[in-house]
Amino acid sequence: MNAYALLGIKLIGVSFGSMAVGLLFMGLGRKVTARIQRRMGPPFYQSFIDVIKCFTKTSITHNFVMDLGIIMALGGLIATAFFIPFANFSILGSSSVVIVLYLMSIGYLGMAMGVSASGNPNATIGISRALALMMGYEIPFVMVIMAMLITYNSSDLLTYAVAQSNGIGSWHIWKYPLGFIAVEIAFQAMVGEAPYDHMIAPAEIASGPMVELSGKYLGIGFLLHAVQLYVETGLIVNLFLGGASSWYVMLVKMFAVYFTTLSINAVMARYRIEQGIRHLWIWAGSFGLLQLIYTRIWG
Amino acid sequence: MTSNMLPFIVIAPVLLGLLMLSMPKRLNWWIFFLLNIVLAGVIFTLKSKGAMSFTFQWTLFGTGKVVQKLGVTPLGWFFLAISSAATLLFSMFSLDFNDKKHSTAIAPLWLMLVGATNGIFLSQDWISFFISWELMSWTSLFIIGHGKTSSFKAGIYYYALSFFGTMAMMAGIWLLFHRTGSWEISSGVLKTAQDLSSHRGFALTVLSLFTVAFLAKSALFPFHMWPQMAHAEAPDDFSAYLSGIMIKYGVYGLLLFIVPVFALTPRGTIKSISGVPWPMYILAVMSALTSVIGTVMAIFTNDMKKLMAWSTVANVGYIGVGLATGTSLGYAAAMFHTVNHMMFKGGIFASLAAVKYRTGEREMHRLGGLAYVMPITFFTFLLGIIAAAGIPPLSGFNSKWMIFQALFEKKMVFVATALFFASTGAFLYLFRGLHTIFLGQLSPRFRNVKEAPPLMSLSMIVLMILMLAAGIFPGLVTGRFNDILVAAGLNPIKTTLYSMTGSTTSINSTLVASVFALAVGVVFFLFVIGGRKRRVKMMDNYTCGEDPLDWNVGPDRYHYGYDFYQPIKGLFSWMPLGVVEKGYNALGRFMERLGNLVTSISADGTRLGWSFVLGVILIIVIGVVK
Amino acid sequence: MEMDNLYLANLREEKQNMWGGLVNYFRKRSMWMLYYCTGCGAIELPPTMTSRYDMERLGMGPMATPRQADLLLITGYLSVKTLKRVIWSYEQMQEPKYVVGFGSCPINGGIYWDAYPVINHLEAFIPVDMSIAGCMPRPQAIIDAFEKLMGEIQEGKAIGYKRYEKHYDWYKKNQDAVLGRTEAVLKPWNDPFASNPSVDELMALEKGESNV
Amino acid sequence: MYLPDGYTTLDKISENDDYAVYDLFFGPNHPGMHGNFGYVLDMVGTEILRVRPNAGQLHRGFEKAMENKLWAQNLSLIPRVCVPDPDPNEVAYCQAVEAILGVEIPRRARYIRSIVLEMSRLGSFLMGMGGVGGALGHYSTMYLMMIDRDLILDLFEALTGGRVYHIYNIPGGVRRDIPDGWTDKLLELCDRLESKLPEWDRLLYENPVVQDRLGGLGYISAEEAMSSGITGPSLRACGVKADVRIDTPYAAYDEIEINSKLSEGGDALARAVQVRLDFEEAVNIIRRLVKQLPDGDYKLDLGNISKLRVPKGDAYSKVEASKGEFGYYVVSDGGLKPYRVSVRGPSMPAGMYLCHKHLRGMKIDDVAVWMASFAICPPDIDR
Amino acid sequence: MSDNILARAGKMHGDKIECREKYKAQLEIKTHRDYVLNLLTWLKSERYVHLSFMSCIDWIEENEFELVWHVFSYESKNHILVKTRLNREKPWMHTAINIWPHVQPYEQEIHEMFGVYFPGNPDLSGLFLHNWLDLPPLRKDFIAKDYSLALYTTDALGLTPPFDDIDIVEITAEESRDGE
Repeated sequence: MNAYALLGIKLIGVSFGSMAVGLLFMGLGRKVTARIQRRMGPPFYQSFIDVIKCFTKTSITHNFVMDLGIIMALGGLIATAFFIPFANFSILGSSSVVIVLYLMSIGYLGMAMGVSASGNPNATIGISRALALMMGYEIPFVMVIMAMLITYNSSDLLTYAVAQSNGIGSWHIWKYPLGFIAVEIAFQAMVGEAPYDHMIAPAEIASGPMVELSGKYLGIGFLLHAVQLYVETGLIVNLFLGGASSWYVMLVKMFAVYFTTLSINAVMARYRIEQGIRHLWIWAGSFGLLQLIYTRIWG
Repeated sequence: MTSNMLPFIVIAPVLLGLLMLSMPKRLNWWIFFLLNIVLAGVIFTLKSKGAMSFTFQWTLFGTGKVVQKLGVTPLGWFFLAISSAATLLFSMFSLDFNDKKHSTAIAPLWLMLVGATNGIFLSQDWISFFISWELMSWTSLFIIGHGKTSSFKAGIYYYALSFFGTMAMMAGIWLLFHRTGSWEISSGVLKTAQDLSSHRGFALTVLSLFTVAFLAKSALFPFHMWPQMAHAEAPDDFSAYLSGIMIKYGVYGLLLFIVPVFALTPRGTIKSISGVPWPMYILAVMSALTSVIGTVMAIFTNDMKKLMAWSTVANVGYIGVGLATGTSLGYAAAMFHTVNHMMFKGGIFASLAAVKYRTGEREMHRLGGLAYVMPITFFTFLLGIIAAAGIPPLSGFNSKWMIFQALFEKKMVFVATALFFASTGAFLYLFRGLHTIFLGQLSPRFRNVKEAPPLMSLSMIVLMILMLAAGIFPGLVTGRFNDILVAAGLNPIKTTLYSMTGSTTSINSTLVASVFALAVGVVFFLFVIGGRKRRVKMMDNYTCGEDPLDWNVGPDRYHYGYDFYQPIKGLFSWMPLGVVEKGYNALGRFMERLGNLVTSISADGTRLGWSFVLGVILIIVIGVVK
Repeated sequence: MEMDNLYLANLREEKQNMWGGLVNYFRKRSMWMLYYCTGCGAIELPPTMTSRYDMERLGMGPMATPRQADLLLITGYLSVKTLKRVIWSYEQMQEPKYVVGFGSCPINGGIYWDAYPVINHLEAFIPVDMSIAGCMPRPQAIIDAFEKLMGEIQEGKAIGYKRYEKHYDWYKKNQDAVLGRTEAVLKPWNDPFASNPSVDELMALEKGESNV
Repeated sequence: MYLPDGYTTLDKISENDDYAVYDLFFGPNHPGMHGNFGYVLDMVGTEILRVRPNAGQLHRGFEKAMENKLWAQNLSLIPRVCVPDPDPNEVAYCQAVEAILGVEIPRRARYIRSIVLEMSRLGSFLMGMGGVGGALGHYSTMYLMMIDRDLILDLFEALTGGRVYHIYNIPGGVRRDIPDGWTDKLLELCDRLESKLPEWDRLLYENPVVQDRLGGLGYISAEEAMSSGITGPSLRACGVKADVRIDTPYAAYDEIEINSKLSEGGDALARAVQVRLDFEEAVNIIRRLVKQLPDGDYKLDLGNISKLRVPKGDAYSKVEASKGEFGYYVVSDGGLKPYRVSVRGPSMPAGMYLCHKHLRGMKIDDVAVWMASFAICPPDIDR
Repeated sequence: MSDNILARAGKMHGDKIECREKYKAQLEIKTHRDYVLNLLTWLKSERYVHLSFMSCIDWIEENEFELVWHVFSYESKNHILVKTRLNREKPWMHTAINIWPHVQPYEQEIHEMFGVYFPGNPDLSGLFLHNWLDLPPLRKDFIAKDYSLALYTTDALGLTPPFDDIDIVEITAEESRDGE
């Protein structure tokens, strides 16, 4: 029983840790974007201030589904974060990539449910866009993962990370170059940065799902994005960038992934949603498919 | 109890059903419910009685002695058990559902259908199997076309396809009989497996004839068109049965005949692709295609029952893929998904029936916001879609995970990609259903709608518990598979109450569920310590500062439900989705015309007309085989 | 009428709360303004927000909907039509919320003091926490005002929302006086064409009049 | 409700099924809305079925207020009609007054007016181009262009004392002469702006995403544009060589070469590119104006301008503003105050009429971009 | 006047119109209300395709409204002011919506601001004003200052706040701040 309690405490630590890492990235990211736009930008800890402020505000709810959805959303993503190996260490002992992919969906479902229960069509359009976009990026992503899966005959992220731990030459970037391109394009859509920021799209649907979130709901929304960043950058690092042997290397690699995304975001406009999905299918999809075919036949 | 129970559970419902045709309608449903309790009781005791069989002999003109045999195999019992349990739940649901309208004789027919179903799962010989199969087709035809013109059209459409399958099956049975000289299923399996190396052409002919029959029943490609007609037009409570149980007959057939044949065939006898015999690979591709088509069609469907019918098609695709891998993991996954699909689709159709019962609407965009007035229905639907989308703490994930593991084992990555596409797409259409029916703005028309009646709610709650249980403790279901696998000549799978082991990794579903619960607990803590919250009215919403009433915008005009995924519609325009449908429409029209012709010949109407057509074709087939 | 001073009451209350100062720090360092250009003063907001004056270094940023925003900027004059929307938005904002008036128009009507569609006293309709002089206020002035507002938040002085809550009746009465009029202010107008006559009817009518 | 011709499948859906239609509010409190304006969109799916424009939130009763103020007092009101581009208002009003007075202003004053007008145009174009970027979610362009707009405002401040509202043009000329060294700074700024153009091209106009988004959006043919009151860059983007500066020369434009290039196509991309081309040409025009700037008086002595009496008469004066033709129709009854001032803003035809035609069937994605591409400026609709 | 439009107009429309050249490239044609649409149609056929806008003037002493259509030709570069006078008591005018569809919002505005009625215009609902019950505001007999003082000032609103922690700048109707 004692072991379980210890594990529980560790997991609570991981959940707050993942939020903190994500918020730090968001703050640094805002700073980076600001520098690209030739301005000072907020302090790097700004996201923490924002989130804490959100929790001190009063908030509104439209019904119980909104509460349920928003809790389920962050809960699902934090649960996903438990399965991401951090610095070649998986706290639960297993980190199947299939679980990660599917468990992440519960976060999205919770978010979708919570915000569409608010009854605002803007939020619903945002969600329908997000889900439609999911069709665009999930398929290339899965194809690349499948290429790795048949190479290693394992779906454990830790296996991939350990397999790349022999220096920079053993990174999967070199082994699956096409796949890396596909995943990078898909990643841009996964974190919802331009040209795939359809879900938020302030000028079109006034920030989409966030439209009715206030106070602590908005705070949880921010944390959701933070944990999402943690999970998704962690996924990329474990898949392609050789995992990490220590926590700071891991953080640096994770931020490097996010940094690339932000730099593209800062100089890109937004596609129309159908253009975005078509673009994802044509580019990310074809690279992913080529990688899969290559690995299946010659890999 | 003895083996005489076997004919009882087949014949008693049929006879009672015939008897009930002249009884009061309200009483019918109670008899239906009570008999289902009895049947379920009997069936669950069968297991402990060990192997038993009941034999009945007679002489068929020109072919000699016929041995009809009913018996309990592990596979048959498994299907019998889940179908009887589900039927019991659905019949409880129907008790309340049918309290308002007593228009047609659905209960007696349904009871006969239950008998036929039991017959299919108990048959050990092709004659019994075929008779049960025919009885099932006929009764379900009349339930689907329950008196309304549009429904009857759907019924004809459904029967046309069934009929096509039945013809193929009959031909297959005759060929098999010709070859083996016996009506027994097990000998047919053995013989066909041997023939695959010696008389390959003959064996493949037999296999493909049976496959056509089973595919047609299970709505796999290219027979994926009928559920959207039949499920949508059938009585709302019957749709659950149709989707939960009836669509699985084909799966049962595949498990009964096709999969064992290939399991018994030594490796290397026939050429294989990706480690799978090529006919099975084709089956896998067709199943994956079914999944994709079902998903894409579901995404753009506006009618909630049609949407779920397409979803059923997509899920049967999953099951088909699982079967086609031919591994014990795939076999188990297919069965597991069959069970899960029965539960979650039963739950979804039950909640839709409850919605229809309370509101009378079928077009999704005319609804909205029902979660706030029908919470139990909403939660059933929610858990149903979580399971259907394959999201972890619920049962759907476990079976989907097993299917993927089976695919990874065989390195069938392209099929797996197609399934992933279907899985992501499932998320789209399921969420659409959730939003459009249950979330968003509650129309003033439905402000006074109440929760579903108690028995309906009760059966939905039971379904919810089952889904959760199978999700958190997969071993409850997977533990039952090893008998069946061994009986079918496959290796047992590794599974405990909490975890499953696949080809690439193992998964502890209980752990996943508990860490999810822990994470939700953490978030709940954050939620509680956050600032005060206030509940506002639904129309107190961000409207860019406008007062919606200034612009005559009420809740009905502030709910986005119609054409939900319209932006991505254009992306699928290249898919020739309409072609198959057109072909079937032509076939349907042809059958209808044929039916009309026969009807005009025999004044007694459709039933006689159909039997006439059937008789004619039977004679033709017999003649050909001879 | 009993007068009360919410400032003093609030200060007393804040002194008792040990977390008050900390909470106020987070509130002042993260003010999100509502993306709502109510008037011409909004033209100086883009420079304030963007690279040259960079409001974001103070932790401020635009937010799309009133649910998320803390700060409502009344950028200049307020027509009656906008007033209705501003009040709607203000009531949708979550507490604590602050209002900043730009220029002289929200204070006393400014250059539009005698214009028929423009109100003169914003303070009568919603509480204003800070006003910025000038038409229009320069970005430096805006940022200066924001920093002053931050000071007031830290000291617990920016309590307009509490005033609005407490004296809602009074604000509501003023709002109704302007927005919910049922009678003409000066002279009611009787539209001679209220029945929407067609051209033929009008012609016939005129012909009849000329004949008479 | 006003509906232009044309019956679409969306109409069919909405007629068969009332519940298929829902409403979205686009503005006034909306990040995609440029200013305080609104459209109420009746939607089917994500396509727009019908538009209900919601104007008047910026209505200040200018035309009434001007009747109650002296001729000179009105100078402080008129720049506020169009906030991003104030100077064309001043010039148009002053020209109308001068026309009724029948006076000819000094040549230097005309040149200074032209310089001010072109600078105002540059500032407004920067805001417009940034607005297109902002509507597309491409905020970096907006952020970067706003820096340069601010530099223009600095020069305005040096010249007139005001950043946004300059109140610089008065009947009879301009308020004060150009300070020493100001023109050099102006030329420096011109060089800077020109050197920035390649960067903006790369960021915005050559960006494949932007091209995909703008191409084909909101197409309008030359004939239709002319007969529905579209003016300025939007009309030139249809390939019509229409420019008030050339057609009805005012200020110093009859003495200055204007080589405006036309971008053809008539869609949003063409309009955006046209603004970019006009921007480049405006920089060149400023250089030519500064080069040819004559000496002399900067204003006509009209006596005490606050006691100005304008004889009975009426005149229409128009100016090429950044968004199109800005016109003032001024009527005087010979008194100390105008009898009637009527303002023609360039945004009304697009914002109030073309929206019905163009937004129908458009996706919600494109509304903000469409507005930005027509440079719809609500203050001059509402006045 | 490159296209000699005034001469041709005189020839074409005879005594129905009264035209003169006001300024360089700015002409004026006055006509009767019922003839305006004919004239506008003719002008459009003469390539005067651009309708800048239309405005209205309240000549209260003459008890008339004057409507002005501003028409421009991209070919001859002439700007023509087409004017007509309406009776102030029952002012109505044929809509020009069939000639220039974008005249619709202008007519809507004039209807709101002056009360001129345009039969045939499909939408004459209020465009700019909120809950307006008074005289149309741009009529000369509507005094904007009186309206503002009667509705928006401190004493009109009864502005004695029930709290003393802020000051409201008081403006009363007695305080004259007239521009003269």
